[in-house]
Amino acid sequence: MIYREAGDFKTTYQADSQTFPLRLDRLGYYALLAVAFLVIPFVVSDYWATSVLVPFLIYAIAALGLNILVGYGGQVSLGTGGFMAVGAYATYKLTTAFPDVSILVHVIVSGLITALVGMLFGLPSLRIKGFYLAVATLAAQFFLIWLFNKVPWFYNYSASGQITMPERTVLGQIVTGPATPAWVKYIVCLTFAVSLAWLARNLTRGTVGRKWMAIRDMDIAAEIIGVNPLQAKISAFAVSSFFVGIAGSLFFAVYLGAAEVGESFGINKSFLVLFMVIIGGLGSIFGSFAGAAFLVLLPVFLKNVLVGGFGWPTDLAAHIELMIVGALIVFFLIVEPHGLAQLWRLTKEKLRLWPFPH
Amino acid sequence: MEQLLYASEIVVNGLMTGVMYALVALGFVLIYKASGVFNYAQGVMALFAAMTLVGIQQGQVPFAHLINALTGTHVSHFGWNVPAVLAIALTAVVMVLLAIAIQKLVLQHLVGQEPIILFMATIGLAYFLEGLGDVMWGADVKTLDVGLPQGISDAAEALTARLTGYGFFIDRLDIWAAVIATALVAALVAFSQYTKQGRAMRAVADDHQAALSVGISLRFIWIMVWSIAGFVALVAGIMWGTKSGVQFSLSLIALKALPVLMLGGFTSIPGAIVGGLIIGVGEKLFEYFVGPMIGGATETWFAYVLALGFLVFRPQGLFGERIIERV
Amino acid sequence: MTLRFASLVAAAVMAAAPAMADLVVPNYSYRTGPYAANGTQYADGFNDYFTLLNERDGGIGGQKVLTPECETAYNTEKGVECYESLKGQNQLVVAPLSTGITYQLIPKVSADKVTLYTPGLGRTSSKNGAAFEWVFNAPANYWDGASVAIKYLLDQNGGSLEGKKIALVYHNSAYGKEPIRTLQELSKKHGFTLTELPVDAPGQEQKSQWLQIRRDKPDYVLMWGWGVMNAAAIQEAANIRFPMENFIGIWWSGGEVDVEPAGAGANGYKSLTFNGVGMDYPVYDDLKKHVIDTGKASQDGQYVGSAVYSRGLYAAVVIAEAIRKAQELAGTPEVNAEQVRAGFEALDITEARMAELGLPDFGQPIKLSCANHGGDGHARIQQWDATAKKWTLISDWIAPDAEVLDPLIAEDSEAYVKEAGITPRCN
Amino acid sequence: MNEHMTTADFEPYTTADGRRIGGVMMDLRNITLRFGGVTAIKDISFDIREGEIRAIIGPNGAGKSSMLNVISGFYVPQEGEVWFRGKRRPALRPYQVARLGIARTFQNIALFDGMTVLDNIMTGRLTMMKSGLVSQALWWGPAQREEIEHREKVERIIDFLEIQNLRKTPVGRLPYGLKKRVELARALAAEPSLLLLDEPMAGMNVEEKEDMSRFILDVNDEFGTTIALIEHDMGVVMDLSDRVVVMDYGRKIGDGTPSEVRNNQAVIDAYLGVAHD
Repeated sequence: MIYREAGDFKTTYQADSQTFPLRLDRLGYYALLAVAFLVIPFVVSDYWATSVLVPFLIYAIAALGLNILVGYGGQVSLGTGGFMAVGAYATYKLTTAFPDVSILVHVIVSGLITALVGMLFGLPSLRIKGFYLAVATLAAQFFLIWLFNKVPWFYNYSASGQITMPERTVLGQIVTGPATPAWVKYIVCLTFAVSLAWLARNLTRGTVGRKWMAIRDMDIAAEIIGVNPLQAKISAFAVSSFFVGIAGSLFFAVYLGAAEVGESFGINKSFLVLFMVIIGGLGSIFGSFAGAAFLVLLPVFLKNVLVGGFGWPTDLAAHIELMIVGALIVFFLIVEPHGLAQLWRLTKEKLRLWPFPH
Repeated sequence: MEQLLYASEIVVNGLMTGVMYALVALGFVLIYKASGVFNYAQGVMALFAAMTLVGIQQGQVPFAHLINALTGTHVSHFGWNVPAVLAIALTAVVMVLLAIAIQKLVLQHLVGQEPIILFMATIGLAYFLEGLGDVMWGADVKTLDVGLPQGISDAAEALTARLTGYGFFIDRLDIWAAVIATALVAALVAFSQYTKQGRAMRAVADDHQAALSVGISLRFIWIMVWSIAGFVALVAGIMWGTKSGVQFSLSLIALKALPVLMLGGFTSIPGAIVGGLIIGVGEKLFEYFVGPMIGGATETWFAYVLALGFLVFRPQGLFGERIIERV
Repeated sequence: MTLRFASLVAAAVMAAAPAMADLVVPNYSYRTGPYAANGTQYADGFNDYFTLLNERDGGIGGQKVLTPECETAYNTEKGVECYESLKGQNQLVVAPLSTGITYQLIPKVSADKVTLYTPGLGRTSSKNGAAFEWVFNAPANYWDGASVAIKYLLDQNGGSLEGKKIALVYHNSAYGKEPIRTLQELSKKHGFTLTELPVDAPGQEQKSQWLQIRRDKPDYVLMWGWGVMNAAAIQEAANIRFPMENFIGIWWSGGEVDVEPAGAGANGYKSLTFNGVGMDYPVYDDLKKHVIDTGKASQDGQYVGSAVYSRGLYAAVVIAEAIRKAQELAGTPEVNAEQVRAGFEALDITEARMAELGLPDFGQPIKLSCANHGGDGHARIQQWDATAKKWTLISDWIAPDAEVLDPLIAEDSEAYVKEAGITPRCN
Repeated sequence: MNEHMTTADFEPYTTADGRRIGGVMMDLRNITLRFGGVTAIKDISFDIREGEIRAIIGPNGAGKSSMLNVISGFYVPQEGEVWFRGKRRPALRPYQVARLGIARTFQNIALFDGMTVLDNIMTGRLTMMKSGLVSQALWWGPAQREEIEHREKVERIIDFLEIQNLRKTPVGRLPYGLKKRVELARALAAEPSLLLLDEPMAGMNVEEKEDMSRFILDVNDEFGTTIALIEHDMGVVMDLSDRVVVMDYGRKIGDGTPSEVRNNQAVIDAYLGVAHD
């Protein structure tokens, strides 16, 4: 009986709709947040912060965004890379045009700009569904990449088309550029990831979330009970793109520091984030984080074990790594098609009954 | 007048390229039709097939790199060469074995799952196959030569020059690809119309439950369809491999097939072919006439935008029937 | 679970850490992904030269050189991950064979004080050492390449390209776009018309571009390609029977893997190169004796002597010389990254020194200074002989047109100085 | 004015069990609906009055569900007019029709399987919830207050339909009969003035049917909700409804009180007779 819900009664509707209805969950969550904000920054090595945690958090934001669209809204998108590019280039244009405005504002505005672009490319979802829509969103992916590559205004006419993030500070602390300490990058990304996860949670437990899920589960019935499909789908695209845009912005400004559009935001990025969402669990906020963790950590882990541990040649290790990742994806799907989040739920249910399985 | 001639040359070449796209799209359609699986791994299967073909042809030792890393030996080749026809046959056998393995290890355990789950499984499969291909045969660029000719067709050039005064460029490989693709489609149609297995395959495509109830083995059908798709992948792999060598990027041709599928529909073989031709011609014409005005390299996105625009106005695709929604 | 996982990774990372006294020159290789074919050969050449130094001379100045390999797959994120993980190992020089990764790392190396060495690639204006303290791109850069190609064509045409048509087929990326500015300037100066034909990665479908070339009949085609794009372009050129001797690629479009798929059709194709080709250099005798025959060659030595292998080897030679110089300046064989930077800046590889190294006339003399991090930028032309399956050098060293290039470099590095907010050095 | 009606039809009256029936709420005039070449509904006219329980019956394929779909705006008829509360209703999207206060259930249950019972019923109130995206994202005052306000209303319906113990159960796991009940709850949550029920008792056993009948009567009685329903069980129809429309092959063949319809020869021939079941 490690994990229990008996005796945890709710007396108000407000308490009943909170994020972690179980006390144990809630405590665990606060403990995790405390460790993430108060312990990790002091103990984490630069390598772990910049190469593992920062990309993990940024991908988690992107996965959250895509999960809102795919997992809650039921609209499959393969345009994530393109939308991340919008966020990145928006940040670059904004911060070079208005260097005195706080970079944090620029990041959020970049998210809003991406939301607008996302709404535009979301329009076809009213007519096109399922895999057809997924392929249709590739039009956004390829077109946006082409646009950022082709129009010099977007990269301030630099010779090679690369964009480089200048140094910016928040409250006197450097947060972008090469001189940024690793722990600052981590804290910036963590703050965004936690706040956005909170926003996502609020949206998905209320009216908006119900509209999205209604459209996802049965769009015709949803429309007949009064859900405006245009509004629901477009708002899902907007919110999703907002998240993805912020992820793209952080990816460029905080993580990489410089970017080339086709390389950093290509089609592979779209697939990668989609994999995270599916492996993590559709329609689950925890799943977005779990999926991102899985696909960011696993390759690093395998690389370090195969090359560092066994001393295999790097190329052989990279190929074996592909095979292992592929096999694990298939394995997970066979064991639990609804992703890591469902696996976690089932584990918790088992724990609740433990040690009395009946 | 000259513009018109150029445009016609582009149309002809676009049609040829379209055939190549259709070849890849065909593999997607076959599997989707018979098993409802959107097989993301189709492109990687083409790469894997082409790598295997070259490996067998050149007598490479499979897994040589792995063996060397584990045992410290230095093996690489058996020292023989296998004739092209035999190598193709052997590769086809490998693709059938692969189909059986996929059925046994993956699909069998996922029967009845939602389409997105099956799609995801094929993504895992794509990762795995990509890694497997590299581990088996190495990641270097391989030259694929099964005796297909390449380069400008003099006959076509001379003929068009006599007719119009301007000699068209037509690649001999493209002509061969068109011929082979036509033969392949004809064979597939004949197979599905006139053989017992083919009819069973169509029955499954129409209605899984009904097919099961009359005693058709779904397992057998799936293996068969994946084998056929594997063979189509091999043909596509040979064509594209001959064109630009066998290397990693070969798997990316799948991206060229997706807009074709959007246009033609995931379930229509004629759709895949006509869709391929439209995309092939469309993107080449657009690149020629509009490309220079907006900076070129439009071919990556044009096909998608074309297919998207088309679907917005006709959501059921080229050959789909009008969808009547019911509640 | 997380903890155990973390400690496992940590243990794995630790296991690979070298003894502090060794010289660490990591090999940022890519043997997977779309550019694996080229990356593998380069990485082999890079490894083998350092293996040779270790085996034959016991390292540099008595210090063993370690070349821990990190797979980047030509992917910027993986490149950054490699960089961060190798940072903990006291890497002396970072040499990623990728313009994309180079751009990521330029700001980082300046902050971390590590030398970034990008021979024949990367950001061209990093030639200007006043602006780019930590970046070196000797012996040649993309703009040098563009200029040398045009110079060569001028020679072929009796000094004038007036009224000629030149088409540039380029990889539609940061790398491929590099020469455009230069070529535009040169077209103004020499009166030729320039047509730009972008090819999107990966670039196996180029029919549109080559149909256009067939119609427009440019006198020359230049190419900035990489990976499968090279092979596909050469094949398409052969298909339309474009005269191969009028088709010139940048050095990255001049490997065996690029021409071999096109078979006999590729005969006569030319490319630039800033290093010698073939195995007629004394160094290969040592390589054979100490590395290949002892089974220590990278990847069993299957690519020894190829064009891309030679370039990887050349990069290793320059790095080794810089380290040697650094040891000399610092007066100790145990140099750190900052001292190696000084070594690079004081680098002076003379013709005699190249001969001493067993590589006579393999590369041009390189003399660097505070302001000049890019060398003289000379390059030669090599031509493919499809029957003999080998490259032949067909020109002597050609100097680029400084008159055109210097203002461009000044302009671009000024933009960088402004953007990064640094004060130029070397006054 | 509608010519097949006499003014007497508009007079409100009180039924034997004391329910008040008002004027015409919905008036369908000469509706014709085609799918390609197939005519599903051919020139049908009838009305629904405030507060009444109106049944539509007919053999399979008679066009009953299509009729309901026309009323709920899912199908737009090629010919004919739909009048609602004295005004001609233009061709609206279904969600706009829902906002006029028309809610419905479906023949083949159309619940949102991925959501809990509570969330499903809450979707019934979507048309009334006004707080914007931003205030919901931040979950501050108005959004939270609104949520609780509507939750209270929904809880009343949950009590009314006796499904308190199922609130947090995903509907996908419920048995058929309960799903039907949840679907009714969702429709009721919208506080509709006109409730359309498409075969609410299909596939139920006698007991469940009795429960459902009771709920329908209670809804009509307590909330004064007008109800139009399609049902196969003639006994239920005759007991529940105030007036009945009979359809066959897309045409109307009878219209009137249960007893009138029962004695209509055309209806007996076409529907109750041997021709169909």
